[in-house]
Amino acid sequence: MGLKPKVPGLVKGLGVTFNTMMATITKGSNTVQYPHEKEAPPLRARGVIALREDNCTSCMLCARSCPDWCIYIEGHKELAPPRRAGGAPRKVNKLDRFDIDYALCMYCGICVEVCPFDALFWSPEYEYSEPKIADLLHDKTKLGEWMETVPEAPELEVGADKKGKK
Amino acid sequence: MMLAVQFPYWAQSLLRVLGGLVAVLLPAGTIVYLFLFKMMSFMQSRLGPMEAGPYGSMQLFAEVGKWLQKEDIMPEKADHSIFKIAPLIVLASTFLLVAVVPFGPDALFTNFETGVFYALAVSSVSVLGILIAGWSSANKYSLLGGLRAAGQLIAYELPMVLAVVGVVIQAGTMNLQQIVVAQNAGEIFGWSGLGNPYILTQFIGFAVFMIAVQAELTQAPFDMPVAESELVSGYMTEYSGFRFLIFFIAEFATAGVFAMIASVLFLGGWGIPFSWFGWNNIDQIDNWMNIVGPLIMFTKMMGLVFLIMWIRFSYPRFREDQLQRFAWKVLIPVSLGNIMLTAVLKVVF
Amino acid sequence: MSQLSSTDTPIAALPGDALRERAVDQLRAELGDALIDTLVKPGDDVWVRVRADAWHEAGIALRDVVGLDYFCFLSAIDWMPSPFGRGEDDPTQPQAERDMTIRQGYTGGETRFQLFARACSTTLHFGVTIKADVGDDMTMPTWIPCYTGANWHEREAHEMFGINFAGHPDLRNMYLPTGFEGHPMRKDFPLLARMVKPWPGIVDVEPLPGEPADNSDADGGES
Amino acid sequence: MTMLGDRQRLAYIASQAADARLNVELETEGMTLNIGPQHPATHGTLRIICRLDGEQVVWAEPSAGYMHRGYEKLTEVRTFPQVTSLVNRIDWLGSFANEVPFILAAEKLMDIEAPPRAQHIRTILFELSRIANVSLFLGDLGVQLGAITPVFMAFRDREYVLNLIESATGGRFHPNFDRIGGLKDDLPKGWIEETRSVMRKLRTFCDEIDDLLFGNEIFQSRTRGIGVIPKDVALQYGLSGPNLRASGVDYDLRRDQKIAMAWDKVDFKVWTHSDGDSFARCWVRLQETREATLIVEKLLDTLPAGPVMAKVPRIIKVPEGEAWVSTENPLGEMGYYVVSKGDLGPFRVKIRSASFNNISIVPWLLRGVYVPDVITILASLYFILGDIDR
Repeated sequence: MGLKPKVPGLVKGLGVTFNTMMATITKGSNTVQYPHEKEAPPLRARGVIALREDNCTSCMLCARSCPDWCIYIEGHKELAPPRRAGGAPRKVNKLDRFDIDYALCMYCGICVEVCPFDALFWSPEYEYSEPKIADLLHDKTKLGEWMETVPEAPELEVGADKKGKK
Repeated sequence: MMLAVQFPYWAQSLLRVLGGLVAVLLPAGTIVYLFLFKMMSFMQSRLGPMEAGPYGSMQLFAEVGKWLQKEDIMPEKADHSIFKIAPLIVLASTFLLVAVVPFGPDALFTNFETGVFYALAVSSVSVLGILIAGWSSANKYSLLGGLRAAGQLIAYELPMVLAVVGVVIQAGTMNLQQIVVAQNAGEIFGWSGLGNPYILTQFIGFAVFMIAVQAELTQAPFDMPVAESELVSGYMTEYSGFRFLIFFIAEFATAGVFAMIASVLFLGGWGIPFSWFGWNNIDQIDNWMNIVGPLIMFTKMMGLVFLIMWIRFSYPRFREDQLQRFAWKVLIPVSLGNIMLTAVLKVVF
Repeated sequence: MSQLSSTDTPIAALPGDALRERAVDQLRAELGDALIDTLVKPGDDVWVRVRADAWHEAGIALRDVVGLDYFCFLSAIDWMPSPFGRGEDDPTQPQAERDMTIRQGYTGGETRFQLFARACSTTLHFGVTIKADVGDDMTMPTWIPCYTGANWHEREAHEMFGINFAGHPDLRNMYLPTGFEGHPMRKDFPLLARMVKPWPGIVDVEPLPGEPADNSDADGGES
Repeated sequence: MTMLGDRQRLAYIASQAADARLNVELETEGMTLNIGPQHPATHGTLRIICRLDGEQVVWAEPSAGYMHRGYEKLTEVRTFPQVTSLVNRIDWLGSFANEVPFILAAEKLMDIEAPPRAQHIRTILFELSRIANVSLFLGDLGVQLGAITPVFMAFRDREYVLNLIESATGGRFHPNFDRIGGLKDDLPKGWIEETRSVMRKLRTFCDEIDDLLFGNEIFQSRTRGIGVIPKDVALQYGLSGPNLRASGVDYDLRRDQKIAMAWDKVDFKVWTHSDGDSFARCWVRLQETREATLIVEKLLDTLPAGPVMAKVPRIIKVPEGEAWVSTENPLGEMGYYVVSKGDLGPFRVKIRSASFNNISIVPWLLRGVYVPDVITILASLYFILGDIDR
């Protein structure tokens, strides 16, 4: 303040744009040339849901807690060989169909949270747009493929009480 | 004079037409790429077009190709014939304007004795085009835009003329070529190292002229006729494809041509101070100035367009009534005072 | 920038229940027996219910006597339980029996529809939720003379619940197209998004052939 | 007239004055101008029907509903956890802030309280979403007034905030991070340091906007004295947030109510302005963004250790009752009146969104202004379409 002469706002405005221009020229821009270079989304990013089919027991919890009704599950019961020799054959639920309609999904993550058997995971992958809306229905094979892209959960910040779930 | 004499009349005319096209379209393209695509992007922390050609240099051609392919949509209730003519009138005013601009000692289209008068007269032709574009579109936003444009362009024509009068008084001529010579052959208090570019002696006139140019070009902060956030591009709302392209070219070509005229009037045009090479008048100038002159002119023009665009990308816009008030209550009295001062000083010195 | 101002007011005392009690007393004094029921939850909020014909006077009293200068919202509520539940019924089965008794919330009530509104005080930092039963004629006095901002809220309540506001200048539809039939926020108005397709959660795991279906959900595979 | 109170009378007189001013001018044939539903100034699909006399607005009426999604109805068919993912789509620019009051209302009904660490992180994310929301406003303001550069700066710096929100919650726009009883997860490692540096960047951004827009004489001449809302009228219409504070009402729900958030743990300034015009509204928002960055930093300093989730049953059934919780969201007072019948889902949720009230003043405010001022006023009122229509 004090003795500093008052710079008119009009001049200051010109200064801001000029400085930004100089910064862009010398330090590079803040944008990313998308198809050529990509920004890695954070580990927690909710990009696409991956399915570990072996863990799924077709318990229907995810389908029932989905607010958008976009998960379709069909399954049947099967007899599996007993775990110990001589035991009775076990009844297991076998998954026939597990579809997520990404055209309806609103990426709330409730299904991943309610899954009691660790069969659903979030992957930060985001490039799966389709020209046809029907192709956004991912079946269990495709959902299984996303498993490869699932990252480890990030470490937690200082002061966090428990280890992160999943 | 030396070059032109060797050609028959039709060839001269052809050369002039081609030269006019180059003189209008080349600066327009450069302005669009350099300032609209790149400078604006850099001011906004981004890179601008990068895909078409190296550093996006072919982007403009891609855009032109896109516009040419687009359907020529015309509103049903529009006045069709006038609707079609309007962009052409706007562009025509640009071409008429460039006709009097001198690019070198001999590189000029016409050597008009009343060049300044002519330039100021034809520059307001574009108002007609804009007004009828706004009216014939049969769109309320366009109508508002057209009316605003008419009001604004007429209001700013006046300070522009008055600002130029100072130059005319000082140079003692209305011939643009003579004004260039007068500046470069002139001297300031006996020192001729810089010639006498009128930006130094006529600074008030220059400032008023540039403000008026900004308003004539409907660039921010005077872009209410276009005002994309309130009038949705005003008089251009209903134009698409080819016709919009013409408006677009006209906008930036006019920016270039006005910058040329400003550089002729205030920055010494194509010339460099004559004392550097020991010239005294126009006949002594070497022939190579016919090649270098346009380049010098181009550089000066780019500098002025940079100023115009810099302001455009930094400022918000005025309101229509504030703009009118600014023209009538500030610019016109200031430029009148400038004329008086110039006349007095002219008599004194 | 000397003309720019800002405040550094110290944090005002947060409202105690005494303020809420006082508001109830003031309303009772003002409205008499038109004040049907009140509920003060300590440390939380205060609810009052007034007779429908005293709705307008209650608004004036809230504003001028209790000093609630800030209008928060006005809306209505349909106390009838939804006949459709959450839309998760199996369309192939006969419709499930639901308990359709109407139970009103805090401060009770007699009618299916209730109007409720809230106004706050920006200086005393507390608010009052006020309710009123909407009679069978579905007409209530407007609150615009008390709180101008009620205008749009009443329009919304009108189109969503079908409540008329006597004295409201224009009860046009706000969200719905003109001529829309029905009042979407009423509980008996079906939510089509939940009707057009069956709930994916209905399907159960197919049992082993020759075994009755069991309905335990999360029994898992490794039982 | 005797029925009308003082405030009402003031509003009435002001509108009459606007009428009188119009009547003395030359009578010309009017024109109806539809601003919107597709118009750059309405950032969304709001339509404002204006009767014009020349360029002066004689009568204006906003017509909302082009984006009505019926959230109040939709909440009735959803369970409490599902509603969270729904309500953060109301004001999509500051979505985390929408979840908080709903969760707080549910917690109030269930009589549980989130652990202190969860409350702290909630407050931090709340303020971050305020910054994300208002910084876009500051840029958008420039576009509305014809300056194209600020909006890019806003998008540039808002990106840092969104990245922060995403790395903590997993969602850039729709975090869905708030749970009844706490938060879904704790913060990832390194988040606090990053937040500090981003807050510094955001303050630089505020300075840039201050220089580029607020100090600009053209901007000031466009906004000062335009769209003046007197204090009493603002209260009558239920304006909230910066719109109310710009009219000189010192009311901020962060400070003025007891709520299970961490705002009472820090000291912050509530900015008000006495003018009530467009400039005041914009200026208050700018100061609030600055203040929010400071609040975030102070909260990070005092972040307690501990769990982020209270003990809640796995299947959430909310006991019967009614609760009202509102918070000071970026746009103003955002509240939920939750009625529960002891079921899995709410019985009725009344969503009190700020923009709905803020925009209801438009017919009163737009009388007698010029078309360019319509844009200025709409920009300075700052509404989000999802927040009007819900």
